[in-house]
Amino acid sequence: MFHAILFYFFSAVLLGAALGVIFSRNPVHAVMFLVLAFFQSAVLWLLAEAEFLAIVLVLVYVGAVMVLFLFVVMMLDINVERVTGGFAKYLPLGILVAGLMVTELALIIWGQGSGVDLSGGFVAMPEGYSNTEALGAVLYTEHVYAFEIAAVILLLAIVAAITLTMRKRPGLKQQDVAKQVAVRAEDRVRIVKMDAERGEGES
Amino acid sequence: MENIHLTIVFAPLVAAIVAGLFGKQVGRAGAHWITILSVGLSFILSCLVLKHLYWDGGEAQNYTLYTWAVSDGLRMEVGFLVDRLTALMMVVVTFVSWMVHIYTVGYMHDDPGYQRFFSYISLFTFAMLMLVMSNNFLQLFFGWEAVGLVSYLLIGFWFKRETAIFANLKAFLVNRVGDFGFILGIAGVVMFSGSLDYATVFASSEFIANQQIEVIPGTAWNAMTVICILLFIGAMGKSAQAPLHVWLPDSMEGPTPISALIHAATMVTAGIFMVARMSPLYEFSETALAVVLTIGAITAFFMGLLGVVQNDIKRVVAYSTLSQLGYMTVALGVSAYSAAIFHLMTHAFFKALLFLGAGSVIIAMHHEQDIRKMGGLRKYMPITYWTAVVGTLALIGFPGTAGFFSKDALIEAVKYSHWAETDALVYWIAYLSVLLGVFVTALYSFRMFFLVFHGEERMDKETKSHLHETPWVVTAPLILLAIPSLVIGWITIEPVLFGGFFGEAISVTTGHDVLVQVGETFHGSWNFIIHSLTAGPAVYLALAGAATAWFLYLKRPDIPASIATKFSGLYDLLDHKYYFDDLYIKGFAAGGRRIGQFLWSKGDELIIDGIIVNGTAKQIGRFAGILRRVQTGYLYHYAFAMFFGLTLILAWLLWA
Amino acid sequence: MIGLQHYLTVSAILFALAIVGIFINRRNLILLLMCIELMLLAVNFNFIAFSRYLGDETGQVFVFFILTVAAAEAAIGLAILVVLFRNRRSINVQELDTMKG
Amino acid sequence: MDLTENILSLLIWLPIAGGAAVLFIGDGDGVESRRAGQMRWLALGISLLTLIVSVRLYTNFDTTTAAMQFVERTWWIGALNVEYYLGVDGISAPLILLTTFITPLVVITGWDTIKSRPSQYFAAFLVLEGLMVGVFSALDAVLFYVLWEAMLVPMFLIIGVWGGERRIYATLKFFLYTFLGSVLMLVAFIYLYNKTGNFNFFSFMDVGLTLVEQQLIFIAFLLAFAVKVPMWPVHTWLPDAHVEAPTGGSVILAAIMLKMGGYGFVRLSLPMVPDGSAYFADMMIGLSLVAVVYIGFVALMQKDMKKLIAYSSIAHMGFVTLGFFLMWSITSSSGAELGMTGGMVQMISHGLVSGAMFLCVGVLYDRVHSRQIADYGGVANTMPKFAGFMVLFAMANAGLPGTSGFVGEFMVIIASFNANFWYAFLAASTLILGAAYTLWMVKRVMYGEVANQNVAELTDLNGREFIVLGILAIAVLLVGIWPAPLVDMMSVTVRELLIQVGQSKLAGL
Repeated sequence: MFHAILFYFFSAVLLGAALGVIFSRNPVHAVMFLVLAFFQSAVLWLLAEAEFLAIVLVLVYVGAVMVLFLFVVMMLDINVERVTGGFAKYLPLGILVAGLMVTELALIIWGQGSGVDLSGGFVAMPEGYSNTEALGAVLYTEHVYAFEIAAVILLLAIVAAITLTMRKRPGLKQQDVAKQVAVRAEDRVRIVKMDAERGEGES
Repeated sequence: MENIHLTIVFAPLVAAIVAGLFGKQVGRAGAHWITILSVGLSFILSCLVLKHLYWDGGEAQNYTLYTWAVSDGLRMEVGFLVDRLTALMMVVVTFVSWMVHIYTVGYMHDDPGYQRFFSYISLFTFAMLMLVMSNNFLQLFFGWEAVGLVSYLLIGFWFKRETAIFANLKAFLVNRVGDFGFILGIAGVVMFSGSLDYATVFASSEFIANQQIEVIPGTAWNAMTVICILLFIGAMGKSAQAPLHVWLPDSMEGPTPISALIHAATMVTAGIFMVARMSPLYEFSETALAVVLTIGAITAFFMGLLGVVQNDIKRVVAYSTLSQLGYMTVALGVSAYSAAIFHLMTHAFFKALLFLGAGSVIIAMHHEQDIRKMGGLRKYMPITYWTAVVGTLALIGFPGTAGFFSKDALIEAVKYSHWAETDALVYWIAYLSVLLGVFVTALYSFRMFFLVFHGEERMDKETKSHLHETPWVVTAPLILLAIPSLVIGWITIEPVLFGGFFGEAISVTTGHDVLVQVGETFHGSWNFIIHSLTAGPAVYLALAGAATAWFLYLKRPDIPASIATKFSGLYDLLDHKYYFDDLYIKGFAAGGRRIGQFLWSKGDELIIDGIIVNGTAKQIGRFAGILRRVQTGYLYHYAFAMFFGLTLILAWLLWA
Repeated sequence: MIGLQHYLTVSAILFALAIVGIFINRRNLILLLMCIELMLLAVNFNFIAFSRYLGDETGQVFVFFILTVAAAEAAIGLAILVVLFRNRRSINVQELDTMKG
Repeated sequence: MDLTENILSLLIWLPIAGGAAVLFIGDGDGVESRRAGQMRWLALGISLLTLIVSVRLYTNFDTTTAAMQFVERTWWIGALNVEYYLGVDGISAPLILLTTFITPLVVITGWDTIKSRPSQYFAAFLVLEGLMVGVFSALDAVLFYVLWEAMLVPMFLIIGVWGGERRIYATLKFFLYTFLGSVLMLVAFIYLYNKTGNFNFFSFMDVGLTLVEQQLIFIAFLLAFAVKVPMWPVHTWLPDAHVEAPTGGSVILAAIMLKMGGYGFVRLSLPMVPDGSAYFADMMIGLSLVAVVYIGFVALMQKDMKKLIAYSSIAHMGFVTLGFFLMWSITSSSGAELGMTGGMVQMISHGLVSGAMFLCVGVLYDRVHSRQIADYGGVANTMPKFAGFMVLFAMANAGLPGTSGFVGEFMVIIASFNANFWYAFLAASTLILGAAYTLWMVKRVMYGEVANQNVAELTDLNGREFIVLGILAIAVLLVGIWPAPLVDMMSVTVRELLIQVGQSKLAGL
């Protein structure tokens, strides 16, 4: 029962935070609401005994990604008023589509539409079960290849993000190592042969 | 012997390559020396070959040089067949070529393309020798086209002249029309005999003659007739028989030496040679012979007639060449192959002589070719004059000259031919044509002769003051050619026509053997002259023609003009060369271009590209143009579409 | 008893809210990115719920990967956004219609 | 490494690797830089090395067997039974030799005429060479298809990047045409795979098929190959592509890429679906003859030199397809092999002649920057050496005996006479038409008085151009004077192929 109360409470906060994300006029507020939503999710995942992912969500998402968002939002000088205009115009349509979708999903989840029984609870875990250990066991054995690829993707993201945002300012001196190494004497020094010039008055 | 053959053929080729590719290195003198020496070598060796085959009684040689390719059991080879027919042709070709080489030293003296010219004429000699020495159809076709190529190059030698490059294109294309038939004929030969080799093909000629081919579905034709007519179309192109004669007069745009060599003495006679060589095939097809005879007769008479109205000295000679080629073709048509070759040989000498004589006149006149602006040249150019006398007499067949023997024998052969019994119409067309042709020949020959060498001096003063005899390099060949033009007929008529000179090279079926009939009355050359003076009208017709020319052009020069105005219709017809050129240029050439333009703009550009290809693209474009409105470029529209789709999928999951 | 259905419902509502967010914040690129993060969160919810329901850790492994990719996506997305802002002085989506057909 | 064992792989991968190396070296600081010079020499070296390697292919080639030689076979995608399966016989070996022969010439041609991004240009040609050799030697359908399509990419870039003014239109047209055609070929491959369980060409040849299946597969193949050849009426991409392509691109396109279509017919269509081929043979002959005559007329009226030569290519390739499909019309015992061999020889010869013709136009274009016939006239006055070459190649184009152009035409005309008089009649009309359009162009471009200032300022061939044209001239004459080595290389294979095609596959059901 206590479990259920917790679940409903945190769910409510989560959805409230989500509402906050989408309706707040100030992007900074929106990010903060998003952080809240992630926290609530983490708690809900804890309730579902997925501790590892809950921690990862907080550490990685809130700790890194959300900070990044905040960073960008604060760094960019965005005209809030101009950006958030036309708020109400699309609200009915959005609510309509969302409502339709929720209805449909609810029909699937709570009805028998999908033909699969979804009403059961979660499998109880045996004593001494460690979510982290179990995840690690599959991650480093069965899915190790995908795991490596995920690492590469992250590397790629780093490289991509850096190259995208790096810019060469005109007028800034830069060093080209390849050119420095490949340089040859004749490119540097040009020996010119010419007759000696005579100054005025000389003969 | 094989090495000698190889030397004969390839010495001119080597010389041509040296003079052509290394013209700058060897210089002008180098170019003419190497070509003259090599062609001279060929000539001497050719004489040796002839001697070996005739006087020493050597066997005809037939061997393969190398295998060009083998496919499907068809051996395509390059090889030589050297029998007396070939040897005679070799001697004629190399001799005339040699003379022309020497003559060229003088004629082309100031031309910047000196080395190139020598290279070409040596190359021509090579090609012509390949043609006559071939032992198979493949090599024959090679030589056939190669001489055409060199002719193309030489007619267009002065490639800056618009008329020259028009003439060479025309010559090549008209020749190609002939070759079109020729290659089909060769294909027919291969189809029925399975071989390209002369010997094998001739051996199966009886088999071919019994085969049928359905050219038009439903009607079976005799295979031999089809093959022979197709091959003869090739000969018509090369030997300028009507209606494929149009290129030859225009080819006079080339330098005069090559007019003598290619367009009078050698290349144009390739068709005659070919038919003679193929006599074992032609003998099996009466129809083909009838076609040959008719075409030859028409050419002999009507082309001669055109010579009467021409004013360009070279064109007059060119039309006379056409007419004489017609005579040879007539001889082929009556199965008197030896007579055709005999006339070919004598004609080669005297026509080359006439052309070179004309060239000599042209040099003296500073490249003026209009005979209306000449006259009285006799006293300025004695050597040219006297050689021209010889040439003209030989051409009209004055008793005793080379032309007399060959032409008279030819006319006799027509007279006694088997066509009198088998097809009277063809017979009379041929016989009348050759007889009237004699008169016409004499008329235009002497017209030209008188207008050039006699009568009033019509050239301008400037030219007149420079008139003098041409240098020895020009006159020496004239003299050297005049000698055989006089005597060669006297010496050779007996062995060549009646003495079985050609042996097995020419085969005639018994019923066709008209020369045997002619030979029954032949008792030595002297007798032959007497015989024709008493028996035939030919000599008198020739004399009448000469007399008419004297009367019209020396005695009463006013008459021709009034005739021209009186019979203006006829004159126009002749002046426009029976409108053949107009038909070809306006009809075929322009028509072909119009077809091309139509197919291109309507077929390719409009239908295929416009409607089908780009039309499809345009339709897709139009459709996409409608669809693109959906792509607004706004992210949220796409997002909306996505979610809308998602909703639909969910709905489908739910209710389907 | 809190079970699968509850979690799925929460995630469905979360997802729908994210959709609404995309609709109404259709001018602000940053908010769009955030809404996408919300959606991914909803997806992760589903994975975890099903993983627990079926007692199979593979679902959670998937979440792990989704988090990885989402982090990468956020990093690159934000980088693009920065470049975009630098070049255009705006992140207004309505002005970004170069993809218009 | 034993060279003869892996010679085909070497011929494929050496130029591709070389292309990568050339790309890696790059242009340095521009066309004139030392680095660009090194890059050029490397490109030339690679292409020559490939040529030298391919000489071994010729010297070690066994002309007495129709079996595949120099076979290399290993798994590629095991799950789908796809193999890396290479081998050559008398049909493909001459084409490979042609490829390795033409590529160095193209490299030399582009030496200093390509001003922008030369390294990429040379790399594209080297890669293309490897891919083309691959297509000619692949014996696995997937390998064949992959290389076949990959080939489009460098050519697409060559036309699209270094082409003329309307290059985008031309390159897209080229790409779409050829791609559209070949996709259906893939469908046919997959169908055959479902029948046989692997992609081996030989199992495709052995599997029994009903007539309807064969007809459909034939049509699928036809679209792929007819576009490449190109046959009327899917030929209109060719003039555009040629006109816009840079000289080297035109040469490769005409000399080798068109041969892919002809090669496809003999390698795939005929032996895999013999009954289908027989069913459509009359149509193929009809289309070939239309190509010869119709295109001959169209070529007559072209105002653009490259377009004219492109059209003449179509007409000449008509002889190839004519020769291939004559066999069912020939009732007598001989002629079929002659036609097939003639078609093959014509492919080689056309590679040399049309390549040379395009090079000639390229020589003029580099100087005057115009391809219009009307912009020239009297070129022979200022460029005598060039005029000699041009006339020679024009004559070869018109099928003069003694040049390579004659050999194939002669064989095909003779074979077609065996089939039907009118086939031969129409085919032989090329003697007139070919001479007409080629020599008319020569007349207008080369002869006459110097037409304008541009022509007056022309300089004759430089050393590089002279070498390239000279080598091609020698090749053209050599094949024309002594085609026996070429024909011998093919004959056994062609005979075997005819036996194979003669056997109906319907019985195998």
